[in-house]
Amino acid sequence: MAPNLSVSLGSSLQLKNPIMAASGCFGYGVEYAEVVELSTLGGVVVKGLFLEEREGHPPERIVETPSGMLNAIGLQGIGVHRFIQDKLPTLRAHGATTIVNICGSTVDEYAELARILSDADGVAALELNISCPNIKEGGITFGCDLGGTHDVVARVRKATALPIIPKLTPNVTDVAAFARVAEEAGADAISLVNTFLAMAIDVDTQRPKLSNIVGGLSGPAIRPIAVRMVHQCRQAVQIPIMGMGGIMTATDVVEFMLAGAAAVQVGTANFVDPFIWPKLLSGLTDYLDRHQYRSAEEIVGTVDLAHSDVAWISS
Amino acid sequence: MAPNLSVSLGSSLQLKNPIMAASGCFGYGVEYAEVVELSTLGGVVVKGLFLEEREGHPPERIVETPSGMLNAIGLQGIGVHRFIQDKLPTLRAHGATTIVNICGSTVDEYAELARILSDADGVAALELNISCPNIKEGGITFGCDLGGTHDVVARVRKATALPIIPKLTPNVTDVAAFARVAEEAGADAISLVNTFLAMAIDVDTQRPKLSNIVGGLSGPAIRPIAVRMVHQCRQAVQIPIMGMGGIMTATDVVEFMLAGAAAVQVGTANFVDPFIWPKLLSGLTDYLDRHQYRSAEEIVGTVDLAHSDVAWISS
Amino acid sequence: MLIDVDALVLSNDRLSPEYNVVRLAAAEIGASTEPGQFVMVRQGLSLDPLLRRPFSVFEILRDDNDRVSGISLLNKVVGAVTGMLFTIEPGQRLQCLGPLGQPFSVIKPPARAWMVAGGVGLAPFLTLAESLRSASTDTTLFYGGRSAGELYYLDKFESLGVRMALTTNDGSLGEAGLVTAPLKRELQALGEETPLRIYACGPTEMMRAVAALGHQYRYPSEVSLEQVMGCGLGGCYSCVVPIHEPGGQMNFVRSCLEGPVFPGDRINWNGIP
Amino acid sequence: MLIDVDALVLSNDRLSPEYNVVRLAAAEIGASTEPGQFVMVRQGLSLDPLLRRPFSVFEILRDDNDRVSGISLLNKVVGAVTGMLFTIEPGQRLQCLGPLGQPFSVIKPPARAWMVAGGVGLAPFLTLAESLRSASTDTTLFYGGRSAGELYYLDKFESLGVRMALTTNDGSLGEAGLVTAPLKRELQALGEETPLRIYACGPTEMMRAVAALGHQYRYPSEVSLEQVMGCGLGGCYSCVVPIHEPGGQMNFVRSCLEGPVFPGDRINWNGIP
Ligand SMILES: Cc1cc2nc3c(=O)[nH]c(=O)nc-3n(C[C@H](O)[C@H](O)[C@H](O)COP(=O)(O)OP(=O)(O)OC[C@H]3O[C@@H](n4cnc5c(N)ncnc54)[C@H](O)[C@@H]3O)c2cc1C
Ligand SMILES: Cc1cc2nc3c(=O)[nH]c(=O)nc-3n(C[C@H](O)[C@H](O)[C@H](O)COP(=O)(O)OP(=O)(O)OC[C@H]3O[C@@H](n4cnc5c(N)ncnc54)[C@H](O)[C@@H]3O)c2cc1C
Ligand SMILES: Cc1cc2nc3c(=O)[nH]c(=O)nc-3n(C[C@H](O)[C@H](O)[C@H](O)COP(=O)(O)O)c2cc1C
Ligand SMILES: Cc1cc2nc3c(=O)[nH]c(=O)nc-3n(C[C@H](O)[C@H](O)[C@H](O)COP(=O)(O)O)c2cc1C
Ligand code: FES
Ligand code: FES
Repeated sequence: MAPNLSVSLGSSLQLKNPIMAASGCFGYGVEYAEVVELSTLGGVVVKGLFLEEREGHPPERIVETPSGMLNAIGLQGIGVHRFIQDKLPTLRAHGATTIVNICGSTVDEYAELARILSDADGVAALELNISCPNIKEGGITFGCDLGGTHDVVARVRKATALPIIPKLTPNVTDVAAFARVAEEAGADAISLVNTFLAMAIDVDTQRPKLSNIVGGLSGPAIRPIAVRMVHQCRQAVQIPIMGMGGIMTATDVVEFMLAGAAAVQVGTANFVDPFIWPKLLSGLTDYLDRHQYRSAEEIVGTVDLAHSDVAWISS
Repeated sequence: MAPNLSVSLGSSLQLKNPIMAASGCFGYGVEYAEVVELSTLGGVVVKGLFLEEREGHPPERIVETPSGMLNAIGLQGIGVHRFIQDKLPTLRAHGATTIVNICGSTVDEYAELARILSDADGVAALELNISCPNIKEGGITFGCDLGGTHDVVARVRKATALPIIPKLTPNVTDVAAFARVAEEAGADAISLVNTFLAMAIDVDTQRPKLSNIVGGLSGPAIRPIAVRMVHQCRQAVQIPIMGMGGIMTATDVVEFMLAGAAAVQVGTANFVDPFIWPKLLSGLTDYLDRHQYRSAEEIVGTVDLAHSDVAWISS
Repeated sequence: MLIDVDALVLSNDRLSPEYNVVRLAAAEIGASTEPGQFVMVRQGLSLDPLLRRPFSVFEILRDDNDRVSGISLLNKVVGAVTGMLFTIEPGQRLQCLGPLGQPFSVIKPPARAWMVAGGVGLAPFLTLAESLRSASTDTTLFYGGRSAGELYYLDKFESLGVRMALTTNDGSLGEAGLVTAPLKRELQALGEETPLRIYACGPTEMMRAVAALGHQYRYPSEVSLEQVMGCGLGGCYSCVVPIHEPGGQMNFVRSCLEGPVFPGDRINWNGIP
Repeated sequence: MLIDVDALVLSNDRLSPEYNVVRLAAAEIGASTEPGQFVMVRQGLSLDPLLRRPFSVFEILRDDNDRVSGISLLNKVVGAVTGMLFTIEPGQRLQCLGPLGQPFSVIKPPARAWMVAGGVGLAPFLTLAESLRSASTDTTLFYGGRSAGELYYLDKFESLGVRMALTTNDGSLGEAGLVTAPLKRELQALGEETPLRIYACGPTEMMRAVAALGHQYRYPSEVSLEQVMGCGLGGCYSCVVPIHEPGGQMNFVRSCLEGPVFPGDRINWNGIP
């Protein structure tokens, strides 16, 4: 019998499978409706939305780095109202499980976004982007401060009954502390990691390669750090974790799940291979089959640490 | 005329050129005496030394990751006394500019190491390793705490007249704050980055790939984050910076220097190409020539940020 | 329809130390490509380089029965992937995702078509010329390169009945100077009544100049921009171009979806790096 | 002397879907390689895979004038780099750094040499056999594989006058079972007075068993370990092996410098992952 891929991200969010598209790497989802059957994904996390439209940063907005890329898109976006009007109906029509990534300059804006989206039809959950490294106002200022993280989560908690998933930044000393604060403030789950603040300089022009000077590093380069952080958070909180950062293959999906992720998001890999989704799903199914699991949930957090300290010296 | 490559790292440390071998990636230097003329390097930072011998972690100690590697060597080492007796004379004989990377479990141990090495013949400077991510005691516990960083640096400052260079960890929210504390406590220069705490899991055995569970990520994968941190520190402190993290080519050397590094260290790249040193030196010389600089020091920190905000919308 | 083909390399013709043409067994892509569309390519499983790179479809290959059998790419070495494409050998494979993007509009007689190419900007014009000439449109190629050795496929264009106006920086073939010089001269000489469409692909400064000339002489122009592209499918918002919207407003639009071909007039050239 | 050669690939013989032999124009390395030494290889400028990989020198190639012209590697596909080595084509290049490591000691008559190889563990034994046989040492190869199709270069060893004792897991060639079975039998049959040295390379469990047999029957053994190696030159301390020091103490020693060949007795086998 085929293993059961469905996973639950808290009491009110059940996913068909643990593989979701990461925010900012899948447009508003509708761009990919011809490439992948959106309803087959565990979920679609749409591009970060503010209340209002934003033009984003001027090009260059991305630069490739070894096994990774920097981006400083600057959250160009259509704003929540146009999203609800123009994109959400299409997502709904395609049967997508839609998670909306929201971003504000103030705590009030997060709460306001949450209220507006609670009334919209077809939103499965909210991901709170308190971790975007390449905009000046808001975002990461909340994500790098325990009090700020608490405030945003607690206020959004009051504003909506939708599941809320704060997205943590890896640019902190102790990510587990942020996970705990998020849990305390009422988060249903957490997701991590957002990108690492980084920089690249063109040595010929002697200028930063990105117009925004700095940007966020994503892609396989960061995977080992992201896996470590997911594992640390798994030991710190009870709520489910959505893991991400550099997933390129089904093996990487399994690695994150063993480390403690109940579900994963895939970002940069979708740029490299937009047809990746069925490959990841069948790879995960094969893995579960091969290791005789009946459900994906069985492997969450089961990394075996007991054998790690090879007691060679005593033998 | 060939550009002048010499750089100064504070008043009492003048390097022939800005390119040094990074700690832990060049053994005790003597291993490479047949491969590269040690006296041609800006400096050799030897493998991290404790007071006593250490056996290190059992294998597996490294694992390759996309454009990077994790290591958890666990600071296997011969201890400071055997180093002074067995290795230092050879380094001296080869005319190496030797910087000793020291590591302690307590502040006292750092001070004791500094005292011992001050009396030895042929030590150009001390690099204080307060950033090794893969040992339990000492190391990174000092490096992730502003007070701890201050204590180690201030105590070592009292114990020695040698130039002291605390090596900062990137596993913190605000690396510039640590740079400032190091400067205040009397550091002559700072070096960064040490490795990023990371983890990799073998999905077949479901065990961590490293015996130590976690290890430090180095190599080109981390370069963009390291460049950003060097640049942040450059804006925070006056003392010189030794930059490192993923340097593979002379272009990367220049990138770090433009970001603000007065000198650089090269670690992982030496594993990939032990004959890299003359290539980096001639590449740097070519760059300076091509851009008509007379000395390497002229490019330190000169990244041009003025043009970064392309004012397209107003035009 | 968009597909991803792990295409066999059929041949690699090195035209110079910098330029080559790679032929690929990607019939499914060739069969549905329109002039000006592009593919996103990558090789193998290595994660460095990581992202795909955009390349115009240069030729649609056909077998002896005139069935579409593949495509070719005109490649100019500038970095990692273009360097790899230069050394690739027949028998190896290249992943090709496409066709992507908005094509050129193929103008019909009595209008004339003037194509302006600089360097590797020639790439989208062979398929365009074929389409134009099958519509019997009077077609000219203004084509500039650094020297005679860097102007390629001239016979091919001539055999399609394309009129050629060549320039080289060093004067070793055609007129000495920039390709915009003969363009400007001929625009000046043109009677107002002649309907004409200008197509341009090449360095940004060249396209900008061509768009300005088109504007000045009131002929519509279409330029094919070469923005850095992270995905090619509208997912990343990296490839944006600042555009004058009809309402007068300015906007960043994704050149992979709404381009790479744009009306020259719509672009805010100051905002392009 | 240690050198790094960007060696031309001369040929690639695929022996099976998993095994192949790559011949490389690395004469300078071949000229100074001793049996059991290795090279660290990488291909191209890509940073993924990043680190070099260790490979035993399989053959020393010679030209018609019997001058050393290169080396070959016996490759078994297990991952990224070995996969790349399987598909590499003549005309491409492979960077080879070497020769590295401590060689086998070449025992001389009247002592006999017994080489025990499992799978790709055959790699260091062809050069060793040549050296042993030029010293006229009585040499036997105990060689085990999964099936007949996975035992290679038998003719070559036979032509050197090496006595062969073959095993396969499935019994399709030689004796059915593990290679340690005939080894044990022959050790039992051996008179105490015969001087003998055992050499082993293969899976860890096999080498461990061989070292134990050597110990049991009091013959010296040399095993060639395959630790993960980050640098091959003593710089990284990744490749360590737990060793019983003469004083009884335990120590991690670098197998790239002090190995890969070690006396079987000195190794703390429990500490090897
Ligand atoms: C729609 C479209 C069609 C294209 N068609 C062709 C074509 O038919 N033939 C062809 O040879 N090239 C074409 N290009 C350009 C090609 O995509 C780039 O040259 C290529 O991405 C560079 O990759 P690289 O790995 O070799 O260079 P990298 O190593 O990534 O970069 C090397 C240098 O090239 C510069 N560079 C990177 N991307 C571009 C770019 N898009 N344009 C100009 N310079 C760039 C970088 O700034 C850097 O300085 C096209 C681009 C677009 C957007
Ligand atoms: C001194 C020495 C000599 C060697 N000689 C040969 C030889 O002649 N021919 C040959 O085919 N191989 C040889 N090996 C083994 C070879 O180096 C590895 O198979 C190779 O490094 C794997 O690289 P990869 O990129 O293909 O695998 P990776 O993608 O790096 O890893 C794939 C899998 O292989 C495993 N693996 C990685 N390294 C080793 C290793 N050292 N031993 C066993 N498994 C490993 C990994 O754990 C992983 O599961 C030798 C190793 C050493 C240390
Ligand atoms: C181009 C780009 C745009 C992104 N935009 C957003 C965003 O709007 N909101 C957000 O929370 N994360 C955003 N991210 C971060 C990703 O969702 C993800 O956390 C990160 O890229 C790590 O995953 P990956 O390595 O699989 O890409 C963006 C990433 C990229 C590469
Ligand atoms: C195998 C290995 C061992 C290391 N050992 C030390 C050490 O003993 N002391 C130290 O300060 N840093 C140590 N480092 C960190 C490096 O000195 C350097 O800071 C880091 O690797 C980043 O540079 P790179 O990317 O050029 O390797 C080690 C790194 C590696 C890969
Ligand atoms: S290239 Fe990604 S949106 Fe255009
Ligand atoms: S492989 Fe680096 S020390 Fe042995």
